[in-house]
Amino acid sequence: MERENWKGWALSLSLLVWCTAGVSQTIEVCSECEYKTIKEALEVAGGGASLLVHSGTYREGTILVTKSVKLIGKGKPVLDGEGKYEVLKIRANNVLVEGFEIINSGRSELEDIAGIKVEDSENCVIRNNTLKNNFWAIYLANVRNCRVENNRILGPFKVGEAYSGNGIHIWQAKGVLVKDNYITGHRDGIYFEFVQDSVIEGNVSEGNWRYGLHFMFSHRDIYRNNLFRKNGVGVAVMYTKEVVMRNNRFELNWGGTSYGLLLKAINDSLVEHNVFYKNTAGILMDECQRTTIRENDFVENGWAMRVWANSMDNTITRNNFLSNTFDLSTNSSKNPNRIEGNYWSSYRGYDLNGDGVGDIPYRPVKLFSYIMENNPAVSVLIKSFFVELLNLIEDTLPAVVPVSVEDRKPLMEKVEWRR
Amino acid sequence: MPEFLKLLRADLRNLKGIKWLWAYLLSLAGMSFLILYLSNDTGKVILSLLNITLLMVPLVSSFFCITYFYDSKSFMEFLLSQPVSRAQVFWSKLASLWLFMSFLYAGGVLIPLIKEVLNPTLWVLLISGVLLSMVFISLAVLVGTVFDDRVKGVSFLLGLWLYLTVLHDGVILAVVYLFKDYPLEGVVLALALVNPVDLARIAVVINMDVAALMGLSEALFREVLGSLWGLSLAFAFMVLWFALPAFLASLLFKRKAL
Amino acid sequence: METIKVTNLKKRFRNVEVLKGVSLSVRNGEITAVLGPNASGKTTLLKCILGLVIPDEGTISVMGENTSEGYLYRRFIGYMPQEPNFPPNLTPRYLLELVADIRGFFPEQEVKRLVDVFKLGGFMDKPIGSLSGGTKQKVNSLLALAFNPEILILDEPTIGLDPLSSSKFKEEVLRRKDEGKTVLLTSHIMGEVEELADRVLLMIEGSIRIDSSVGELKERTGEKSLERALAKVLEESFA
Amino acid sequence: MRTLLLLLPPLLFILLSCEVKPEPEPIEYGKDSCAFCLMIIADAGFSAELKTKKGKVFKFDSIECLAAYILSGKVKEEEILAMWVADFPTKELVRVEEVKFLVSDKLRSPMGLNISAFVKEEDLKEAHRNFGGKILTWEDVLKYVGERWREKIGKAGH
Repeated sequence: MERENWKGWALSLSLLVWCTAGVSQTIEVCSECEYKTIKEALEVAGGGASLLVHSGTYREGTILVTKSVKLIGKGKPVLDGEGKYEVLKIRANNVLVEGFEIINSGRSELEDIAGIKVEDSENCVIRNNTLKNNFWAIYLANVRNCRVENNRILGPFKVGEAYSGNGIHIWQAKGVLVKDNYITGHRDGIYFEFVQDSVIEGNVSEGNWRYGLHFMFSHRDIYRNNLFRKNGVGVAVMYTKEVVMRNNRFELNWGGTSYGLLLKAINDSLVEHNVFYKNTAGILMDECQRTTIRENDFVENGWAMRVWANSMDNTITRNNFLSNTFDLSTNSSKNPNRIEGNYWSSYRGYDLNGDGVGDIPYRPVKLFSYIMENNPAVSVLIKSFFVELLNLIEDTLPAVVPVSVEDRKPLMEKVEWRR
Repeated sequence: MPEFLKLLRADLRNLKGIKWLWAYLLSLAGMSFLILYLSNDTGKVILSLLNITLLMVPLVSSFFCITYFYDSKSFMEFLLSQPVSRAQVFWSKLASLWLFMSFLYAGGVLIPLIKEVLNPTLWVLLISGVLLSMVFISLAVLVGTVFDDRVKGVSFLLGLWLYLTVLHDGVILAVVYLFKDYPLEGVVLALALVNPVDLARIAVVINMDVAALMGLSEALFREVLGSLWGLSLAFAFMVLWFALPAFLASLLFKRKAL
Repeated sequence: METIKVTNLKKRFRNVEVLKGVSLSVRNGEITAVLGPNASGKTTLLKCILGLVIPDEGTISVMGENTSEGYLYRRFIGYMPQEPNFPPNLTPRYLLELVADIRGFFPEQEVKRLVDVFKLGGFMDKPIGSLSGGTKQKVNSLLALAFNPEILILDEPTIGLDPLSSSKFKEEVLRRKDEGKTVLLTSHIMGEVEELADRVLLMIEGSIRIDSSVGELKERTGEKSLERALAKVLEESFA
Repeated sequence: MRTLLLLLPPLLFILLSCEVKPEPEPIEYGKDSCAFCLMIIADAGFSAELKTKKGKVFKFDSIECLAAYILSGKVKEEEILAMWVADFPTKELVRVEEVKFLVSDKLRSPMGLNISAFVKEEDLKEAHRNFGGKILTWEDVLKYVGERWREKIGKAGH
């Protein structure tokens, strides 16, 4: 993927910034030091200075950073917002925040109060911090080339519309790297809105009460090697084009309205080498176009995929559908997508010529799941004897079923793909 | 009511001697063993057992009981020539059937699954199956009380059984299809609540993973089916389903010419 | 003394009036036979007395107790149904014990005697389902007689019995009569009625046409046999 | 029993034909999802709801989603019984006829068109003073969403 080149750019750029700024002053902050508070130290710091903050608890209200400084915690100093303040507010380029424990930000219905907020900045680095019990944890607005790395973010665990914001919230950004973070207990684990040319990599987002990852209007991004589990609803990727989703694991997003991955109005994207395990729906596709879903494993989901007929010209191929209650459901008797060459564990066909492809097509859409997609109320009939009878009729007389979605080349063996 | 207990004991003793009732227990147990042999996943085993329960229990309970009820009419006559009340004779007959059929069902399901005895879903299945047995016994006795003609009674019961186990769900499907522009959650829920077979199924299903497939966007389902409330509601309606026909039958029996 | 008194008894099944205001009284120490063609209402009459059929109108008292007010009056009655259909898996002994339990006493001597009379010794512990029709009828007799009830109600009692048992049974019934008990029976066998009955009630279409003692009837018609006497009365009344 | 079954169809008819009340059904935040964008509705300050004459309820996470839903033709104008939007200060659902709207980038809605609604004139004025932006009527909102979301609405109309 050529698009990944930008990451090299960002890296070299930030290294450059590092080298030029590194030579200047270092200010120590601690209870016995000359500077007892970070605010005092910031007063005197020049551009490019390093503030070494030693362990201890600092209650300084909102610490506003308007200079290009490095804030480095030694021995995990605690910055406490006392439930009233935004803890760290950064409005400068080239700022580093590392090694802090940031706790108890304020809460508000009108403002997005965060543990660390970065606004209108470039080249920020936020890494190796622990954030606990903040309203919003890390909040980046209107930034470029920032990195959020290896932070541990534990939200307030309160369910309710006003009492938890997002873990890592990024709005209006380019060239961001979100890597190896652990996020739990927030509304959305990671939230991207209008974020472009960015990478989300190696994160674990679990137990957030809405989405593990929420992604809107964010084009040309990549997310890979992440684990999203047990989030309220799952992962939502919406109104976006040219996204690459690779090597992620979506699991145990199980509940009435849950799904592993919602693809809403996604164009020209790629979903590859992911594992969807025990989600109510592995993937829910609505209004998607020219997107390829290949070489993914769908294991023991309620529905492996729900593909609505307003999704067109997508390709679903070489996936493994293993022991899902329903493999595929759709809300129209025709489905204008290419579904071909997948392995379906419930396929009962044969392969007489031995070319690895089943000789009769597989129909992954059951009549009942089709009716249910259009009239959710019939879901009370799940496992009903009447429905089993319907399935039996469908298996023996496929011609009576109006749903014409089929995989004409079902594979006889599981697809072996590697990351 | 010591007379009631004496009569109950006699009835149970007689039921105990009916060989093909034991075959019912054995076939339930056999199928449970077979399912257990084919799959290790307890969830799947319970779902398969649910299907068997929904098919076998209403069929066996209702048809055995109506036959038994007709067969024992002349013995009830004899008993009623003794100094016992009609209520005692009626309720002891019904209670003996309730007890014995429930025992057979529970035994048939529990013996092979004895290792899973602490699994709450198994208990939901057991209770549902037992309640379903009781419902169809009550219905059979009611039909047997209403119709003196055996052929009429059995054919009416056959129709009822067919309707409740199969056709009713078709009606729900048709209703949803016909009225799709209306908010149907309430209606569908009400329609499901009036059928004991649906109640038994829903009681088990809402305790299993597949329940998530029921929720979808329906707030009402989420509220009603997604909680202990739903289970209690289902069980409460099943209790009504066996208590009301039984009560109605007892009223009819009281004035009936034997 | 009147042991059974029936006043103006009416019963209707759907649109058929089965009993059209029947009144009668049965005295102790007497054997009364209720006669009549099929569907004349005689079984319904017996069932009303037993409480198996609830009359629409009229009152019945048994040993002075109104039958609509309870069921305990049935302790006075021993009933022998026409076709006994006992639970096939119970034994005669178990049934006997059940009835004894209900009635509150077990007449050991009498049972022993009757078992000998009817030669039931070998069958008492066998499931009823395995017994022959005749044996079942003997068990039926045993159950009706053993508790020495004040009133015996017998519906075609000898129909399934072999000649020997039949005669033994009749002996038993006559013995009860001598002891001052009341017997009410139906039968199609006129010889039997003649042999046993002191009084006959002839029912036709839900009403009692004749209520008189056997001797009186014969005297009035000048016939020697009951059968002929009855025939003559009927002819007269229909003429 | 038979009479009971015969009772069912009329019962059903009564259930269906009983009058639909012009009252909004409460939104369960964090559980209900938006009928247009499918997002889980989380922010009570921006939610909206629509009820058809037949009693079907559709809930939305933002006012723009309600507008887009109507513009996409998924529900016909004549089928609509009532529409509600959240009054931004009180978060209560009020009839769309009773409010004025503010579009301000400082009041960011879940779907990015940043439309909020106000019942009281003074609340609206205060918000306008604090956050800036444009004041719109419902007709303006429909036009605004129609222009900004032409592509989305077109696709949803399929």
